[in-house]
Amino acid sequence: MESILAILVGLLFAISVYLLLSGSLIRLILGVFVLGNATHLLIFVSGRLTRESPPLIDKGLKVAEAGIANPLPQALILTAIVISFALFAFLLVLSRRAYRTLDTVDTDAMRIAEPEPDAPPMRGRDV
Amino acid sequence: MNLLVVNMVLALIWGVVTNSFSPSNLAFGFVLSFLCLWLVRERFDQHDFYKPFRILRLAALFVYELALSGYRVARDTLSPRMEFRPAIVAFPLELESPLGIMLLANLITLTPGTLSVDISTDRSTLYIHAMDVDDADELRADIRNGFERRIREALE
Amino acid sequence: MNSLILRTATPLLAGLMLLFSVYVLLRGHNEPGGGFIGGLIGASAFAIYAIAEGLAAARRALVVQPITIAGTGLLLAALSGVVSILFGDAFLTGQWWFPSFAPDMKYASTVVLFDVGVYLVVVGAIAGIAFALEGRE
Amino acid sequence: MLAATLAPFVLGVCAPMVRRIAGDQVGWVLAVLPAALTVYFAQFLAPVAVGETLSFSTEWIPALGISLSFYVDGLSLLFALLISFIGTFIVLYAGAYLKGHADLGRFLMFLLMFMGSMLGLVLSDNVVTLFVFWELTSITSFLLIGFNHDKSRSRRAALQALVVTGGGGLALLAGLLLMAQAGGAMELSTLLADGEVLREHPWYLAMLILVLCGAFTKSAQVPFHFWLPNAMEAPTPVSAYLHSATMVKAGVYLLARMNPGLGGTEVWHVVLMVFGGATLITGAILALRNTDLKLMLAQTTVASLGLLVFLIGIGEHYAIQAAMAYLFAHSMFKGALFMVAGSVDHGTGTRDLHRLSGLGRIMPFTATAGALAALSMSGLPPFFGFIAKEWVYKGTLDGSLPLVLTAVAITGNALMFAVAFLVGFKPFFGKPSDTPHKPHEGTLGLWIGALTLAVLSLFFGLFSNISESLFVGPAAIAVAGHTMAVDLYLWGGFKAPVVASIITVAIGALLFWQGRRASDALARLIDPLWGPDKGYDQFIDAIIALARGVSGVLQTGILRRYMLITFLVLAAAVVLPQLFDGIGIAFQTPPVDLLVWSVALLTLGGGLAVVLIRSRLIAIMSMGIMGTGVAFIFLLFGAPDLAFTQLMVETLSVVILALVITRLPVFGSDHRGPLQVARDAAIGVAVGGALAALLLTITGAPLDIGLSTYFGERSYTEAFGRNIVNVILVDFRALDTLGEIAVVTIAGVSVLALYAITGGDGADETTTSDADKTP
Amino acid sequence: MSEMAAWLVVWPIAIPLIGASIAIVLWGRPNAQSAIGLIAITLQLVASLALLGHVWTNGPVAMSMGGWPAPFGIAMAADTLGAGLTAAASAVALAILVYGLGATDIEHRRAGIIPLLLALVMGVAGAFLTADIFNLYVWFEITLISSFGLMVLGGRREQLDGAVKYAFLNLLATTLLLIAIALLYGMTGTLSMADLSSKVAALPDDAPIETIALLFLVSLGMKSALFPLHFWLPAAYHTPLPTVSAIFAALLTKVGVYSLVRVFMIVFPESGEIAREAMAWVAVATMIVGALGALAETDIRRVVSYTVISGVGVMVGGLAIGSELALLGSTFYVIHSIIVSAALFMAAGMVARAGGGTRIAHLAGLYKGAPFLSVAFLISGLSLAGVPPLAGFWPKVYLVRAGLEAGEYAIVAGVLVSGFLTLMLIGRIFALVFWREAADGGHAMASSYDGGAILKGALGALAALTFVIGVYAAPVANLSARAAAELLAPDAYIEAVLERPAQAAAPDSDSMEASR
Amino acid sequence: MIDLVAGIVILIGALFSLIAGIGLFRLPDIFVRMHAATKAGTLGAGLVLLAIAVDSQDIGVVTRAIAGLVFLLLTAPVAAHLLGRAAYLSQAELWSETSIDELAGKYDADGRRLAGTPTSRLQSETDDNANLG
Amino acid sequence: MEEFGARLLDGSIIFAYGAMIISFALTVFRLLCGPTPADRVVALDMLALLGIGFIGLFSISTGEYAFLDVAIALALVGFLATVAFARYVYKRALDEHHKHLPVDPGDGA
Ligand code: NA
Ligand code: NA
Repeated sequence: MESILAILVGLLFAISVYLLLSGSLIRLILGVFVLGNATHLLIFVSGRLTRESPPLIDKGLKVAEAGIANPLPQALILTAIVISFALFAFLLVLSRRAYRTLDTVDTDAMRIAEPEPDAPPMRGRDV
Repeated sequence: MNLLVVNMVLALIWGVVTNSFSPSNLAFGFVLSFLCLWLVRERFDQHDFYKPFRILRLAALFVYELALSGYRVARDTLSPRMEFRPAIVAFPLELESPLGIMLLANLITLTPGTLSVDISTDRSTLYIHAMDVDDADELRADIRNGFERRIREALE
Repeated sequence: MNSLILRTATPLLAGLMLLFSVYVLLRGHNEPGGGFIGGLIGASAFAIYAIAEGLAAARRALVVQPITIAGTGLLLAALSGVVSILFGDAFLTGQWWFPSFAPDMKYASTVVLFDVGVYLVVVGAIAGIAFALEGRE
Repeated sequence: MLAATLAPFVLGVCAPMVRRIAGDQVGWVLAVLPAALTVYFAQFLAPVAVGETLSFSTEWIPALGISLSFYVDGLSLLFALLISFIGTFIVLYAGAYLKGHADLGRFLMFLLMFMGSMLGLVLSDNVVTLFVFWELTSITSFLLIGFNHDKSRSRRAALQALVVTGGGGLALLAGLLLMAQAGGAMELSTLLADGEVLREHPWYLAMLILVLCGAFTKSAQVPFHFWLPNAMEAPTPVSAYLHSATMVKAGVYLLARMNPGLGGTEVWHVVLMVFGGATLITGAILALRNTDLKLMLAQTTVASLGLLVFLIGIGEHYAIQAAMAYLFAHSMFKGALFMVAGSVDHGTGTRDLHRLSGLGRIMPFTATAGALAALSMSGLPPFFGFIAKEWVYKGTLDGSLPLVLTAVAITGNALMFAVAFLVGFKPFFGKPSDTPHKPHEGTLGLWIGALTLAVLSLFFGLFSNISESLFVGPAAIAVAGHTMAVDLYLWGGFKAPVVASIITVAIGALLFWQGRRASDALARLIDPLWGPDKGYDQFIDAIIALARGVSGVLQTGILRRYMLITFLVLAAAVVLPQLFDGIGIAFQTPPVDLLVWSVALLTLGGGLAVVLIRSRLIAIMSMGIMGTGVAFIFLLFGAPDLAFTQLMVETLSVVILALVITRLPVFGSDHRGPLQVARDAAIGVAVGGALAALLLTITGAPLDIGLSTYFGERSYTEAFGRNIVNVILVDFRALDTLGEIAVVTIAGVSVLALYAITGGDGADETTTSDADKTP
Repeated sequence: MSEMAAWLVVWPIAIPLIGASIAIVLWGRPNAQSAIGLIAITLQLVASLALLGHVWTNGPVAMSMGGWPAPFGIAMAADTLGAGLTAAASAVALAILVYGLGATDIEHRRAGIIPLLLALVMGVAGAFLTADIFNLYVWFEITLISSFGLMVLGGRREQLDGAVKYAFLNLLATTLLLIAIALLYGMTGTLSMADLSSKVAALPDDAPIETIALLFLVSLGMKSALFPLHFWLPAAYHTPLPTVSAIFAALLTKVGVYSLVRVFMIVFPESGEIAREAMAWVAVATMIVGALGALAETDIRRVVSYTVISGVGVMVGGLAIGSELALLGSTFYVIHSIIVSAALFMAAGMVARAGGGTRIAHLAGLYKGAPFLSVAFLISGLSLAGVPPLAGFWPKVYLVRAGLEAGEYAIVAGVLVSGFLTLMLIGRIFALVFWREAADGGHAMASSYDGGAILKGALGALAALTFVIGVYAAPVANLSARAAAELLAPDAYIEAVLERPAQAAAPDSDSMEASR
Repeated sequence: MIDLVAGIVILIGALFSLIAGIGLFRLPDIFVRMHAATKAGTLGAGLVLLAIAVDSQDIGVVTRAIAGLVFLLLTAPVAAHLLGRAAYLSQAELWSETSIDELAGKYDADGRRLAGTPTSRLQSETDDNANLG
Repeated sequence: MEEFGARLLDGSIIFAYGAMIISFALTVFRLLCGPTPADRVVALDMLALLGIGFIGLFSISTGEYAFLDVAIALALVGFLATVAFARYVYKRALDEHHKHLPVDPGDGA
């Protein structure tokens, strides 16, 4: 089972890399989303897979049965999902704000903070 | 008054959902529902008190119509030649309360071959898309005598 | 949105969603759920409410600013962790009470408070973000 | 000893305050300290003269083995006395020279700090401490040269000095630390006591080169000689003190100090003689070429420094004595001459040799000082300069190539002879000339120092046994590293050195007579040539061009490039080790499980659609589908909490995205050409493939689930929860969750912050809302 | 089991957390928030100094969160390095907060700068004090999200532009960190750094572990702004408010460097050969590229940004050498750099204000107009260049010595050359911006602005600290020496974290019960 | 017995889901397709929930399943209405067989206000929604 | 009877899975082909419904009713998403109505 998902994880990473390499703000956002999902799946697979037995302690039992799904990666992923979501939401708002302020979604055209050097450098003797 | 009943009903639902009818749990459910209702308090002020019995009757009608709807949609969808004639029909509303109108529109949507598209801004007309219409007035009459009447009864 | 149907259905739906969210929060310790999921459902309720009734109504419904709710939640969670110093335990050690007067309540604990804090944070922050997005053109 | 070193710093910090209190008499007040220091150091003369050495040590940074240890032997004592004694007069001189200047207090502060640094440098025993003071001299000198900071030339000169000496300093640091490493000690006294260890160490050459870099830059040896004349932009007290008497001799001091450790090898001899000789000739020629008094003096200083290095390079008995004698003589006559030049400048408003003459009557004290000092410099008896020159010739004649060495020395000395007369005599004799100011003699402070030093030049020449036993002798012994007989005298019979002296005087007199013509001829010859001063500018420009080139390539301002490089690095990081170390994937053919396959395909399909489809609505929806697919995977593999959360989060993300995207203009145009598409896809596949392979390898081995077992055992019994995942979140690993909700809250705050102030420049902190931007 | 002393590990994060939450609850009341901020940071400073004192006398101290012992629960732990850096960060944060209160108008404070600053400081302290690798990721994210908020505060065009680049690249970096952590968990089944230490040591040093070590290098290297992953820093650091730039420069990259040290000294002390080899070269390149970048820049705030990068190279260079002397140098450099980077950005902010802009070509005359600022800038700048007797000199001496000792000549050369370039840079800036008169092409000073008492106080405190640490270096040197020794022999740290080192796998529940 | 009932319910639900899919695929215009999705789709999902309620025999599960069902029935028509209106406003083409369109021309120029039919009450009476949304 | 019931249940679950997968494919076709944005939103809504059914089936077939809550959550958020997208389409329609601005060419047909 791990093999299918490992390949899926790889493909999702490939997709996200491809999206992140585009110069468009919206595609970057999509890339971040895919990257997050790929990462969460990667954590999931790293914790090994168990079909269909959630890590719940059944009523009447005091300790968990053997063979349940590994709960620790699940908890880690939950934390990670929440964090990614918060950051994703911020990125979205930031992107929208950046668009409204900079009037472009093309990151190649975002050259306010790092403009093309306009003046020649101050030379050695010009101090 | 009105809100209180809703609140108590919600508290009961809480009891059902959490599977415990002990006083403390119900009290907690009451407080909880109160808080939830309080958050959405604005919209409740206009509501009319409605009677549980009539609601049940309305529900029965709805289930019946729903079953029928399934059959008709299945028939129309699967028939090899599409031999139905859709239409958008205006239905002049007699109901006045928003809740009533909403219920009517939703029931119409959920039942066979009809779908509420929009309500006029003055709440006088409901526009319905129907899947197979021979006579628009017949459709209007059906609704008037079916759902609309039952809803009026339930909400009076 | 200017839709009578949506606006009439929304209080009911939002109320239901809020109730469900608290339910999910409270039973999270034993079944799938918990503060975070509950919080997301709660936030969804406010999102629906805001879409249907408009931002102003949604803000009125919350009474305080969403970010204040989130701050309160965070404070609650932090304090529920610090409380254990009074009992000589480490930070974030759960403190449990088993009240005899309400046996079906089973227990009250700082762990539950912590989860409530999580819930409030998620509701407040997500609602805050959604409102900010809705509010600014 | 520590107090003596630190006192100038402390007083220096107070100088501006003293200035405010004492007004223009500040020089007299502050000069008390160097005078007291002179007395203090003088008390060591007697013990040192009989061969004692003294050590003083205070702990500084014990953890690093660094102490403030000081070492007094003939060499350091000679320097310390010169520094404090000449310093006394320089402080007086500065007080008079800059009388009424707004920043006199600040100037004296730097000057005193420099004095402290210089004292620390020559007295330090610990290599690191030595370096600390070494660098301090560079910094204080930077501040002093740039004192007239409103002039571009001053700023350039200051920066140039800083770059050259600072750069050399860093090399010195490496050299010193190499020595410490090789010799296993941080104290120079220990390191130099057993020089064999250093000389035979494999790092010898490296440490030698590094130390020489430090010394040569500081002492303005060819090819680093250019900064010193430029430093004459500084007020004259600085030139007199730093750039003749003291700081520039730091390099010479260093070489002399290192002689017992690093000296004596073939490389040492050759390098020092070649560079020293070249510097001597170059400096002397350049001195004659110039007509500005200060510049001429500066160039002769370069020449003298060359001569000193040259002598240390010869390193024989007389050469070392000559070096110390010449150093002693030079400090006196050059200090005096600089002060004279400054006084002339101060009194007339010009330093141009051709515009100065006949000042002798108007400025009698200055003229006397100038004449005496010039006589010493030109090496005429009975001045101490004569003895020094005689010993120079003794040294060169003693060396391995006596004729060549002597010829070099004669050339240099003859040139300096001419310059000495030009500077010390020409302005004061002949007809009074027309100068910008009406000439007048300066106040006491302006001539007392020069006159004292000039008189001392004569005094030490006449009483050569005093200089021999108290100053030159102990210093020479310290440099040689072993005892030797030192016997200085004015007249030792008509021998080879005297002949050399006569030749020197003859050539020198000729050059003086033809001074103007010689100068013009040299100007025609030299000026068009490329020189290291131009080289310095080219060097700076080249570094800046390189810097801009590197930054231009790397910091393009284009996020896409940044991402590209980042992912290339990532690809290399995940692909290469697996490629070289081999991958240990245990690829098991997955069982045919329709549900898993279809859900995986759903996820992949959603992901691919995000990339491939150009409609933004569908792209967002596909994103949602992919997220749902992931949720289903969680569901299939027993993670309802995750599925639950994933669904909620993914939907809310999609909803928020839909809210946002309505307001974005068009779906981002992906203007990648086919080649870029192929490249980016290849990078993506490389990263994804490598991570997949890694994941397969890792999951091929069993996992230790001890942690989860522990949680399963305690979740209900100790934490009272049946949902283990939730118990981990709120109890076992509650701190993660606490952090997580902090992230969520702060995300909310950040969004508010993003909207709180919308682009106004009304902020208090105007940052880059630049007035500059309007052309 | 949790004496009050162990709480000292918690307070440096709990105090700013509570402070931040209260400040958020008090949303829209900037003056109350400011008071909370001052109180919280002051208390945090007190707590972290107490922690440092405790660690100094008693050795590493740890507390298991929730009473669940590591490796099962999360332990917060402090050794000399962690406690020392926390104290340094806290002290500088206090100075920056004071500066910020003096420099920032009410609108910016209303926009939430106080809770964001508190959160940032909390994230940094958490990263310094956690002993759990996943928890480290969480602290990184707190730091990141609060830095996002701070970055955009003010909403000017270049801020948003810089923030876009900063945000995407840094998000990528933390995600890569998460990936590395997940894979490491997949191999070892544990998250506690103390436990990972032995688990990783037991694994063969083959492709997977090498790759994971490299992934850590890439992700943390990105956070630290190591070449060639440093782009985000010059793209963004010059855009926010000077207060914000100052705290970024003081703390953000240091967290990355600290984590590199932690990960490579505790988790991969013996493995990750390729990563270590790469680290040395990367460090050298970073030093040089940073220094060159600074020389190429024409905007004073960007110049200062680049100097942060070259400093990162120096610190990582020490880690790459890995000897006690080198780690000593790195630790000393981190502390120095926390102070000096903050001071330089503060000074740059005041320069921009006084000179009416940030373009070096147009700035002039500040030596006369703002002498205090000039001195503070010069001291900070020279310390950065490693000029004695300022704080930046000592780490340089020790890194050079360590490099010579270890035969890492490239690193030695890098340290020296970058020092030379920095010296040249500072000299040039001083000559152009401060010395030069308006007549020589610069603009006249915009006003007689000298910063006012609060700003001067904050900047002066840091500049003075730089000087004091330089002259009276023994305390910081001793601290760094101890930190380095502990890094090379982390047994005490590991034992403190694991509480009972021998019993890793499932102790019987009775004894567990008793221990809670 | 319970299994039997649950099985039948699932079977019917599955059929509806299939019908909804087919309908969505082949029906001619957006409104007609919505008939299929809203009714058949909701029924399909709802019946599965009902089957859970039947099958689980656990009061907690039953109530939750019913709650889910109720929620579906509440939301589906609202969603359909919003979509239908949006589709109409965005000038989705009606199938050529559509006989009557009494909605034509009833929206005002900016699409925000919808007039009633002439037979209905006067617009001004309860026109309180105009400024909202 | 019991046995028949159990077999029927198993059979109908398998049938239901198949039906849902077919329906899923048909829905995806509609999602991709539109033609109107509203069509896509309808398809998405349908997908959510299918998801609910799917989770329900999964819940029954595994006997693990913990998954039921996920189905309810999907109902909640599916509605939310549909409302949001409907709004999206609605707003764009309104924009077109009174601005007659060119639309994003990526959408629509
Ligand atoms: Na930084
Ligand atoms: Na540096």
